[in-house]
Amino acid sequence: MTTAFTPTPSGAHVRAVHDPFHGDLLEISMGPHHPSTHGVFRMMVTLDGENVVKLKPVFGYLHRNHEKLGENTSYLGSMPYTDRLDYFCSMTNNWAYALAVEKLAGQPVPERAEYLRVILAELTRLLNHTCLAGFLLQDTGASGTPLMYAFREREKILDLFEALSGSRMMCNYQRFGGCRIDATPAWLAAVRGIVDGYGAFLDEYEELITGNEILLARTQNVGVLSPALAVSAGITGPMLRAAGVDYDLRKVDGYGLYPRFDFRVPLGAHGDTYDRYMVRMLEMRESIGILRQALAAIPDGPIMDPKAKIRGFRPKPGEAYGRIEGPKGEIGFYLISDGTPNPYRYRVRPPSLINLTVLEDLCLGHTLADAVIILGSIDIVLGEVDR
Amino acid sequence: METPEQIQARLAARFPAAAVTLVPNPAPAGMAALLVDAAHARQIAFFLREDPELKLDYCSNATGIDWPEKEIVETTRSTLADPAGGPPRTIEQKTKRIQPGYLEVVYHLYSMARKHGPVILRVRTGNRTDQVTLPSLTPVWRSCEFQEREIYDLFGITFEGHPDLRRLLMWDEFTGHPMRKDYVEPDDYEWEPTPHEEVLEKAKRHYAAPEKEGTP
Amino acid sequence: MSPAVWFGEVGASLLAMDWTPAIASKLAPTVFPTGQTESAFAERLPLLLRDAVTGSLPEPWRWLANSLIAIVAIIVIFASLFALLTLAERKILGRVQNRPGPNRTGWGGILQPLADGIKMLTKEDIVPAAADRLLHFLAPVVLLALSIVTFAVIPYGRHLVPVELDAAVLYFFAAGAATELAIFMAGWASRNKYSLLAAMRALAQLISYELPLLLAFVPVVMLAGSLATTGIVAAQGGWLGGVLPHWHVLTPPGFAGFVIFMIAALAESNRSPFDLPEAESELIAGHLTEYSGFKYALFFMAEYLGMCALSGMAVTLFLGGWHAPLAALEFIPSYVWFAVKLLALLLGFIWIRATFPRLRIDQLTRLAWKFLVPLALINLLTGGFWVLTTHWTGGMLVVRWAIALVLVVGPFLALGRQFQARYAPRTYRYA
Amino acid sequence: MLGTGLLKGLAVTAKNFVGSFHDPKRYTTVEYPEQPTKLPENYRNFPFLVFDGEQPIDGLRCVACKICEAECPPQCIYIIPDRDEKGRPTKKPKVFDLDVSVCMSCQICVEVCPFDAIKMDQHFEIATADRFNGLLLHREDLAKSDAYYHSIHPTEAAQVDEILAEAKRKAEAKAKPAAPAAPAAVKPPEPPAPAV
Repeated sequence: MTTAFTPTPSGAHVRAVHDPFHGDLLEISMGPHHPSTHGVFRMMVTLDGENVVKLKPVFGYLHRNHEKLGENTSYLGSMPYTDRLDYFCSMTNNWAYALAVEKLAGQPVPERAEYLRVILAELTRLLNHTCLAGFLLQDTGASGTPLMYAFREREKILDLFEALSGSRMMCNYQRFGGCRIDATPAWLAAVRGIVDGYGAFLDEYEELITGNEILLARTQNVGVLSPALAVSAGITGPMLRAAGVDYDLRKVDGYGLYPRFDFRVPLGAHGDTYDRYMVRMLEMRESIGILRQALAAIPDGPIMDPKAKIRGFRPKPGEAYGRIEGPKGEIGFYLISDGTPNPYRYRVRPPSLINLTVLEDLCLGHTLADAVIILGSIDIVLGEVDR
Repeated sequence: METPEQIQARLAARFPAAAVTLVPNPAPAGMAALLVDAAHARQIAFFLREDPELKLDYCSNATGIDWPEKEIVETTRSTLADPAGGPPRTIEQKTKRIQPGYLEVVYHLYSMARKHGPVILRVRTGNRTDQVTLPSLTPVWRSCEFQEREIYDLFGITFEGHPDLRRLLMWDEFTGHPMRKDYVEPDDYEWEPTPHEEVLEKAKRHYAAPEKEGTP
Repeated sequence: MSPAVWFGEVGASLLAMDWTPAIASKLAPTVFPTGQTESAFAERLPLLLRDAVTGSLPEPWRWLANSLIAIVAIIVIFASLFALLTLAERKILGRVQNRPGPNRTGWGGILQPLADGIKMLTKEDIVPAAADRLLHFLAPVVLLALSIVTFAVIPYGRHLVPVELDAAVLYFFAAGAATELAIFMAGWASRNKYSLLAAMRALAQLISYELPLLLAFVPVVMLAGSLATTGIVAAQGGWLGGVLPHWHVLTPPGFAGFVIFMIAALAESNRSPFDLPEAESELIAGHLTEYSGFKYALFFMAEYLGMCALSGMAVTLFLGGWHAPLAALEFIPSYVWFAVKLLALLLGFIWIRATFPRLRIDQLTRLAWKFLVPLALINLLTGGFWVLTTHWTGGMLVVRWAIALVLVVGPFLALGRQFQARYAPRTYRYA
Repeated sequence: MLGTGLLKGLAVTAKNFVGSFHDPKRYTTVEYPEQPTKLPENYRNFPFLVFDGEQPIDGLRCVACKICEAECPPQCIYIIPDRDEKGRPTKKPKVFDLDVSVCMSCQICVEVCPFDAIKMDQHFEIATADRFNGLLLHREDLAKSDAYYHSIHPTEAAQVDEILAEAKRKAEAKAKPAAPAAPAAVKPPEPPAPAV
């Protein structure tokens, strides 16, 4: 028989709680209202001095049974709920869901809508990675400065989303077979302006922090994720690529129009926190390239398939699993239709939750302060983890 | 990548004792799933992971599905020749059949090494009440760890061999499995009645009624 | 060391000092040296004001009144500086982060410290049920008291030193080091696990950084030949050609000492990037987690006062104290120069806080023991060399500077290379 | 050399500090109540009901078909159709309540409405001290004129007008050969094409 992965290696590190020589272990509950757990996330941490010997995540403080809601809502009605999964990336959540439904119903999408989707997804990636860089630095203790710079840029992208879809974060923009509102030339020009200025922002940001010796010391060789564990644990997104595994759904699945664009996939070599941070920074630069190509090539045309139905949408019985490369990892939707207006089963594959599988493995042997930045580098949003 | 039929044939040859059937998927882009029996599920999973052709090293998605028992009304028509020599009569006979319910776990498997997929693996429980134990595939794919905990939590499927099978999203004292189709929401999720009027009213309705009827 | 024992020792040492003559002699109405510029009136103003108040008192009581006035003046001036500093810090942080900072209270936010103060005073004072009530109460009081006593020995201007001790520098660092013990008290007494971790971090930090802090100023003492702050300032008087002041920071060992001193001072005052006891993103607020209301305000005040005191000492030791940078600028009163230098250093503290992430506790101690302490020890050698070669002139002066610079920069580069071998920016490959 | 990264970072923050005084690109704060920003035309928050003419209630385009009530994902709309004294539906809502504390501004009601009767508002300063009744908007609160609609969504409103005019023309053309007095036979026009 082949080897099974050892489940959670915490047992090996834990010595007797009452050790006469070393003293007691300290068990602390980080969260659910700890400043750096990124929401209502809780970790039961056992510390030996400052070293983590055991760490058990506790979920569910934000649980609202999203999947049950999806089963009791029409296909269209679930779309605004997907915004609220990972509220940084509503556009990619929308796309993943729309993709799954389109797969289920065999619904084609017009070319302009596909272009718009790519543009919005890449803007979302910029938005998410920028915020993550800010949050990660905040977790390492920078007094808000990188975070504020990140939010300054994020605000510009959110304004774009607002101008297009009407809402900054809860965009609810994609539809089965296209998009809801067409982009005006003025909007596309605004996107071009933001994209052109983004490189300069990244340069400044990297100058501020990437070469900073304190950051190097804090993040390098901290939370090393081995490629084998990453693959087995289903880690996806930048975290997987930081571990050196080349798996980007934009290349592998080639969904949407991604095969048309020329971009590279940055890979880390160490799989530590610094790699996770840097891979995201490099991905942003690739995203800028994709955005430039998409903005140059976007054609005119309809944005909605004329046969697509808004009201009374009932796909034939069957099932489909649609997944895309979200900024946090592979976001997938698994839908089973029984021919009624509501899906029979509506499942979200949450990248944040599954990326947390290895949290304990990464944190063991590091200090409490490292646990905080490792959590920060995993990039979770509790709306998606708890659903 | 091999088609599900080819995989099924290979599995049947490799594990003669295992029951591997194909579950068709009528959706336009759908592909058939492999339904394997619980007893061999882990062996087959290991095989799929290690097989050099498939190398399905990545379990993207694991989820439960609840299929409650269904009453299926089948109509059979039989034509009877009239012994009196008249026109033959058609008799419609309706038979009610109870299709037993079961819980199902679906795994979407991909290969990161070979960049193909998916292969959809399904495992079913015996029923929805007492035979709800399935082998855990966490030893095969670590990504199932939280997902199987979630299934255990929301569907009530017990995974044998799971390293840390606790509720994931609901709190430990919670009873019931919310994602089951027949789950009835309690009046109030909090244990103590809150001062919120609506909740109190609901609670009153709920707790006073049995007394009136004299049932406990 | 338990707080009680420690108090005993410090108290004993303070009692053992011969106070009265020092104060009586040094604070008596002063005779100014002749040859003052025409601004002598402004220069003399603080002392004249003091004498106007205390002059009518009988001679035996005058020293007491003088000290009381000095105490009140220090508390008033530095408490208002604290208030302004909190506002300035928030404003500067805001501007660095491209936002306006507090601007709703008063004119452009000038009343924000007042509003904060009122809020702090009116908040409920919560003591955890399991806390040690006495220590929980004592910690902020002790911290603030210790922060204030350090101000006693700083020369704020010409003849403006509240207490002129012969071992003023030692007194300063003894009192300053004790503040960490107050933080330990706070963390221990709160009976909160986060606070306890903060307390442990505070102690680790104290032990690590006291050493480089003390070693850093030894070259200065060697150069000045005095442990008294007034003596050190006096040694920095004068200019080379009226332009180049004789400040210690402008000598190689003094510069190295200054940098080490400032790094250690950042750690001593628990400021970013060494704000580990208070690490917000890790320990919520560390030792402050269980404090609210007025006690919290006291902690806050003590932190800023500690920062001011350390900056004041840095000015005294390295930046020439109250001496003007150019001979031509001497007409500006000495205490103004001191204030300008002090504020510049405080701005540096804020600037650093606005930029850097935090270190980890093991890296913090490693930085102290493996980097700052060796550098400070080598700097002792440099200081010795510099003192021994004061008589070198002409071409030998170049040799003197070259050797000193090598002694300063060489070890820094060597140790830095060690760091860079471990941590360096990386290049990435693409799939 | 060790420390260059730190110095570079200090330079960047200094640049931003100075830049925030003169460079509007760096200083991005908008002080909201004093400096209102212009909302984009597509901005949406909560729905309102469009009425034609002068009478808010009589002129409502809403015919109480309850499609939006059914499609609303969080179920925040509650409609009772009005009936005349004989019990026939008058094609007007008697009750049209919208709970904005439940509404999630998804705009699905607007998309599914075949009559262009419900649209998204841009008025967002609706904080109230009464969290139950103050956030439950009734028919009277929701009714807003077509002119107001034109003022907040000019492009979209112009398109809607075209569609409505087209539908009216078709209906008239259809009604002429048939019985002239059959307004009930007006077929609902197709859902409007998504606005720009």
